[in-house]
Amino acid sequence: MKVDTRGAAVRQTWLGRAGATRHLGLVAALVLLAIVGLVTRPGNFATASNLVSILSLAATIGVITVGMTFVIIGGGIDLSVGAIMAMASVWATTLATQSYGPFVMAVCAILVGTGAGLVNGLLVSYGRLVPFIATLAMLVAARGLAQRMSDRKTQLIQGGNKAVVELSTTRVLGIPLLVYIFALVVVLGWILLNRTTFGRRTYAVGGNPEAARLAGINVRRHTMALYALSGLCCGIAAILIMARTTTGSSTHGDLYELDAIAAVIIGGTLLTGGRGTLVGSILGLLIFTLITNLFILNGLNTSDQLIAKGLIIVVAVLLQRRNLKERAP
Amino acid sequence: MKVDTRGAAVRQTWLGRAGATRHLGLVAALVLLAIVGLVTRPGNFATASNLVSILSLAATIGVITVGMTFVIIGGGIDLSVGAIMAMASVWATTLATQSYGPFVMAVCAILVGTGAGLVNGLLVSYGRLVPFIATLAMLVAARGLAQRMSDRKTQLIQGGNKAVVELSTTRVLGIPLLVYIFALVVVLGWILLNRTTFGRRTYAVGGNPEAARLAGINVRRHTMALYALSGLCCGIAAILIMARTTTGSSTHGDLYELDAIAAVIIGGTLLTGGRGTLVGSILGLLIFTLITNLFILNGLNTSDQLIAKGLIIVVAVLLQRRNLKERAP
Amino acid sequence: AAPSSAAPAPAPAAGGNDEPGQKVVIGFSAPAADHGWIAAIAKNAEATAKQYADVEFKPVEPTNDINAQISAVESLIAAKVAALVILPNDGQQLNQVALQAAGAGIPVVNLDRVFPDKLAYRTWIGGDNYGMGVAAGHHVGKKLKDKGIANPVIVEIQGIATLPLTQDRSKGFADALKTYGFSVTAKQDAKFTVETGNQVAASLLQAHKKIDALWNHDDDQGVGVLAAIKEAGRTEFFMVGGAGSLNAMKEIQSGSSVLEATVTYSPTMASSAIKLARLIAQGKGMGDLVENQVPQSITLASETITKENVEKYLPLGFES
Amino acid sequence: MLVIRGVVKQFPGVRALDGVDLDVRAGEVHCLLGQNGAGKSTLIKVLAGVHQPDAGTVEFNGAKVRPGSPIDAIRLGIATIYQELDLVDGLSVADNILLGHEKSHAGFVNRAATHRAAAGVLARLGHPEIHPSTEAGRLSPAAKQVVSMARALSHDARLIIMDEPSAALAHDEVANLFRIIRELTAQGVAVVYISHRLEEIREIGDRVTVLKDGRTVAVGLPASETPTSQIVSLMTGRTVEYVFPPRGSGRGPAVLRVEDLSAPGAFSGVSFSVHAGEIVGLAGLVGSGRSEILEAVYGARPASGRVLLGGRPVKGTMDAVRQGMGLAPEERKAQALLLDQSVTANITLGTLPGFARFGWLRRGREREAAARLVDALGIRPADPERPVKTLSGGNQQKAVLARWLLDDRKLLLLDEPTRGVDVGARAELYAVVRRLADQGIGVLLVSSEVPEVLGLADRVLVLREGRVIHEGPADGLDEARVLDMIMEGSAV
Ligand SMILES: Nc1ncnc2c1ncn2[C@@H]1O[C@H](COP(=O)(O)OP(=O)(O)OP(=O)(O)O)[C@@H](O)[C@H]1O
Ligand SMILES: Nc1ncnc2c1ncn2[C@@H]1O[C@H](COP(=O)(O)OP(=O)(O)OP(=O)(O)O)[C@@H](O)[C@H]1O
Ligand SMILES: [Mg+2]
Ligand SMILES: [Mg+2]
Repeated sequence: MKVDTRGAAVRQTWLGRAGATRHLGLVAALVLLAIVGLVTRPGNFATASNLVSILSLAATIGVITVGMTFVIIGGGIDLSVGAIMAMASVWATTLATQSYGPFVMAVCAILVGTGAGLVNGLLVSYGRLVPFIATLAMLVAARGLAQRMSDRKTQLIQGGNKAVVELSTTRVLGIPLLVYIFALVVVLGWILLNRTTFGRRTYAVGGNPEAARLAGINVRRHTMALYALSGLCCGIAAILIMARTTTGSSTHGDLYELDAIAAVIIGGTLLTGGRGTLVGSILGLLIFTLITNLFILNGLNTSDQLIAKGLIIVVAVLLQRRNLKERAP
Repeated sequence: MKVDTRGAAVRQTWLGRAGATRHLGLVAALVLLAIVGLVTRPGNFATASNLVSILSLAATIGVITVGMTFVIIGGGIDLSVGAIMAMASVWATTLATQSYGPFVMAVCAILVGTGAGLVNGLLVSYGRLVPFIATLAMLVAARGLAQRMSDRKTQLIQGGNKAVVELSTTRVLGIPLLVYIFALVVVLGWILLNRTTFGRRTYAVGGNPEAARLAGINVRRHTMALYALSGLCCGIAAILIMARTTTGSSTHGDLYELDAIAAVIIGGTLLTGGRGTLVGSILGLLIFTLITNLFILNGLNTSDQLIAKGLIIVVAVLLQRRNLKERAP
Repeated sequence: AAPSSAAPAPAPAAGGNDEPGQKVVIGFSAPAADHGWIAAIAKNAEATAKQYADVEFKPVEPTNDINAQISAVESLIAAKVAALVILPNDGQQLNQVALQAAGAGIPVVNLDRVFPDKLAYRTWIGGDNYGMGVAAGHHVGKKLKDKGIANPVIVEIQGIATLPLTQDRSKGFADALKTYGFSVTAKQDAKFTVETGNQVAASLLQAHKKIDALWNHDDDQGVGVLAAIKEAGRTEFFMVGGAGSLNAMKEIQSGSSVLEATVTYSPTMASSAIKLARLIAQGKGMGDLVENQVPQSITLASETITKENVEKYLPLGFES
Repeated sequence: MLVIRGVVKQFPGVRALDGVDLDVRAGEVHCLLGQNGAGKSTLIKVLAGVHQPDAGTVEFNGAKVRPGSPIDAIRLGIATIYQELDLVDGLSVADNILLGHEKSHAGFVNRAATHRAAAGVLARLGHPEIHPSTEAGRLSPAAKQVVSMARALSHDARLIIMDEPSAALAHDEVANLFRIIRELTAQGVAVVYISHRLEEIREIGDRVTVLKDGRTVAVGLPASETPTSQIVSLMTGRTVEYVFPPRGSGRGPAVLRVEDLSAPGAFSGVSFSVHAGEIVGLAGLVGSGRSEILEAVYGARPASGRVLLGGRPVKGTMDAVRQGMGLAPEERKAQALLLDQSVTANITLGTLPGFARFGWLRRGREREAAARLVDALGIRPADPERPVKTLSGGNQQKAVLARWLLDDRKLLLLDEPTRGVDVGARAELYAVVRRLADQGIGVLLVSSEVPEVLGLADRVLVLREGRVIHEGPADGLDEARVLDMIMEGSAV
């Protein structure tokens, strides 16, 4: 039968797309940027230390992007990520917490992050607030709390707790530990999204909450779990930023929400939920990081950087669009 | 027939809601805030000059909120509003532009705003970029351009062009001209949204673009017009901010996008488009402005302000939610 | 354009320090120039560097994100520059990467916001935030005392509240006022921009129907503060500014403004920092001093500009 | 007036139209028949300017046309009622009807005229009770269908295309629709009518064109003279119409007991039970509360009274699913499908835990099970990895049903399960449902097609205004009797 053979043909293209070609546009953009780097700064760009530096820079916000990907695929949005990270970093570096040593500090950051995420989740799923508003409120309140707790001062990690800082300074195979943590979070996130019922349900809840509900999924509890997961990622990110800056501060993570959301969306995830990939988000994030790195290497002035960044974003997405041939909004 | 009676019953509730009770939650929140103001600062809050001051503060971002309401109801989002306003204010206050006098300055601001909005619209509807990304790119690029054009300096409005500043200082019936401009924009926006085919089609394009297309609406052209309209509002806002601060600067309008979007959403407009009211957005905006005013009147410090603001947002929306009894996401 | 006024051409210094020496690369990292003062810092640094044929100036992306600034400095370390001039977003948070530079044998000139760890920098040069507050406090206190006002309403508009420099300025202001038996009635923080200054001032003026004195930490946001004051038609008080922008000086000069003084925090320090970095990299000392090496720390004095002495300062004013 | 020759439309991987011919004369009702996925909707979308054909010609009123967009088609005088309800939920009924050709002056909407025009068309459709200012999103599916029709009628069209307009309508509504169609054709308007209900074709159609796998296999057969068996065999290659499987032998213990279930405004005092191995049908008018009862039983809608599954009370939807219920809801797009996801992901959504160990998906088993059902229900194209939104309407419906056929459910709730499903596939579906019942599952069936209820169910509950007015074995009932009961006392 006709349909049969053609069906098979479609399936292959489609499968193929899911694999390699799906992110072709993003990969192409990355490659282009890398070529620009090689041409403009041949001696600096392709060095191991620069690549490590790019990954270290990407790690903190990368971990946050993983959580954000889940929330957005699940049909929500989380504006509070940067603020939650700041609050977790402050809480974990108060004198009181520091007195218990580095392990408790890390646990503290994770608990604070997850707790704040849980509050977001409660507000969204049981308080029935629009995610934008609930997490905006959290953004504002968490920054305020972080400022209060730290008395607006930057809190240094003390000598006895250098173990935290060593995540950034200790290298294995030349790569700082925090890059490994980032990679681990990405891998675990990928498995959770693509290989478990939790991931499958995330797509369902984001794509059609009513259908998910009628299929017996506890949409509210799942939504809550998604925000808690995002909060957990913020807690982990707080540990990484503490390691990198040796401090906890209420100013950490300013505007991370915008960067993380942008990375997720450039990666092809729809803001309306139900669709998207983690790999795309990470590629999107790397594009942003690479842009920043190239600017640093080339010492462009800020104004030109901004203009160039705007153009690059448009071109990167057009490249991707061309590849996916999606429909207009 | 049965359908008859039920249909009618539904209709009445709906009509009633559309009229008075629809914004009851927001109005209640406003009244509550006003009471707080009266109780805590009886001598300062309810003075004519304070009320005028609140309206003047709300005017700039209010004009932007009008445009944002259209874009969001139309199913989009515009992150570039603050940056476009900044760019328009800078362009209108360059020495070259200023040499042509206040009228040309105003026209320049409006043209620059509309032009940038048009570019957004082109990127979204013909370039088929996700609105979030297209306008994010515009945000970044417009700030960069504004910085370049102004050489990062604050550009003062010169003596000969004080007519611009007089929008802020000249008062009719005790109210500065710029408040009248704000009111005019709101009224025109309301008429456009509720009494014209353009408004009807905005709801259609946002609510169900496919249905709109099938009904013979040129969805792309309409989408483009929405972003241009938002840009136009940014241009008008640029004139107001120039009047208020006597300057054009690349730092104007920082984070306006977040405030405007938050006001629109608190006002009951869905981020997914197709539903919402302009009155709600304006009420949402006034709530934010009132909160800030109360904080400063009472001399709260920023950290406490932030915490309180987060709580107030949640409470205001819960009040409204209780009233609307909408479905969970 | 600015540097011609802000950074005077090097006068032939004693000891011939301006004579061309060994060629050095000086790296420079500062926060994003979204503010007149910071913009002046970046420009002064660049302009001064250009005046020396033996200096290659290597600025990196200014950013307000700590994480990115760390990366930026790392890239300069990797490029093995001869000296680094760093104005950190936050001294504490960049301390570690500065230590890394020191570890790599690169001398760091710490500009303005200080690293807590002395090992992290070779020389610190910066303004005196506490002293700035003190200067403003004395000006306000003395004037009100002279007028014989008993319980004056003193209002303070700060910059970004989370910056240590803001907290230092406020403390200096309060301490100086205390010596006159006065205290600050109300304070609010703006964000160093014209617009935020305008917004905060508009509401503060509503909160206080009668004000005696107002100190605004920053002349950039001061433009907005002045606009709000004019719009409200308030003239019953006097205002003191901060930093010393050209605008503010012109206002003071006019004599018709509520702004009657400003306390300096001059971005010329960036020019000096580049000069210091060059000297350190070339192993020279400061010609006027006896020592063979550049000193470990230099604190600029905060001066008070009033109508009387404004002529002298005008050439140093920066365009905000 | 409309002549189509050799139209071809290629989608990525599927040739939806592969050389279609069609002649429509002024004033006739031309029926388009074909199995699910035959290409009917695609053909009318080509006519309506939604899709551009890859090859072939379209002649309208003697002139070659090539509608590049819906606007062009509307301007030519072609109006369309689409298969998927496409209303804007946030707009009022009147605004929906006049969307794109608003009654306006210089851009300002004339609200009174809009209201009048909308009320006029609705009255003409026999639904004056749908108020023009009601928000469209709040209407029942049936009322939405009426509004869609009203929109098509509001254009002064020469040709009106109706893609399964009766799928969401009940018996009396269909009669109403036919009255309108006759009025239109009397004025010389041509109607292209698509339906899977052959008796409707026979009643309203003048000529019939049959599509199979994207080709026309018969053009312009006279509707009244062509034997049903011939039409069916043209479509499917077989000769069946409604073939209801033989009823089961015994019924087991009660699986579901519903006691005094009431929801204000929807239904009240509903009590009944469903036994293992039994199919219970709910008959009633649109709006008689059948869907609401199903949802209440499923725990998806608040109601007072008791619902017991196997003797245990059901607490909410999650509990219902856990205890072994499954609901195939009425609106597949809004309530059932994840349009962007694959057929497999859609099919396994309800029974996901069965394909997982400690939350870890066993994708091999999942794919295998889905492939089995795609095969069993004849979902085409037979590709489980295809996104569901690229399937035809009827095939999407089969995917919805497949969701609950994967494991051993105790009770299936089927709300209009055959909506948009073609004749051949219906027979397969009936067989599947009966086979499940024979395995000891209880089935509660809602259908607006009375013959379907009578033919498939063992026992029938007749509902009127939210109350059960008759309960008894299906054997003792005929269609006329049921219609009598459900209409009795109503305004019709
Ligand atoms: N947008 C699309 N992308 C890919 N394939 C499509 C698309 N739309 C339809 N198809 C395919 O085209 C074929 C014809 O579909 P069409 O909707 O025309 O069928 P139909 O005859 O209307 O069936 P039904 O009776 O089920 O509504 C089907 O195989 C379908 O999967
Ligand atoms: N959310 C709602 N708001 C207002 N009215 C509603 C709502 N949902 C349903 N109705 C009304 O309740 C009545 C019952 O609708 P319902 O669709 O459940 O009936 P039904 O017997 O299942 O008929 P159908 O065959 O159309 O499914 C309809 O008249 C509809 O207008
Ligand atoms: Mg179809
Ligand atoms: Mg129903």
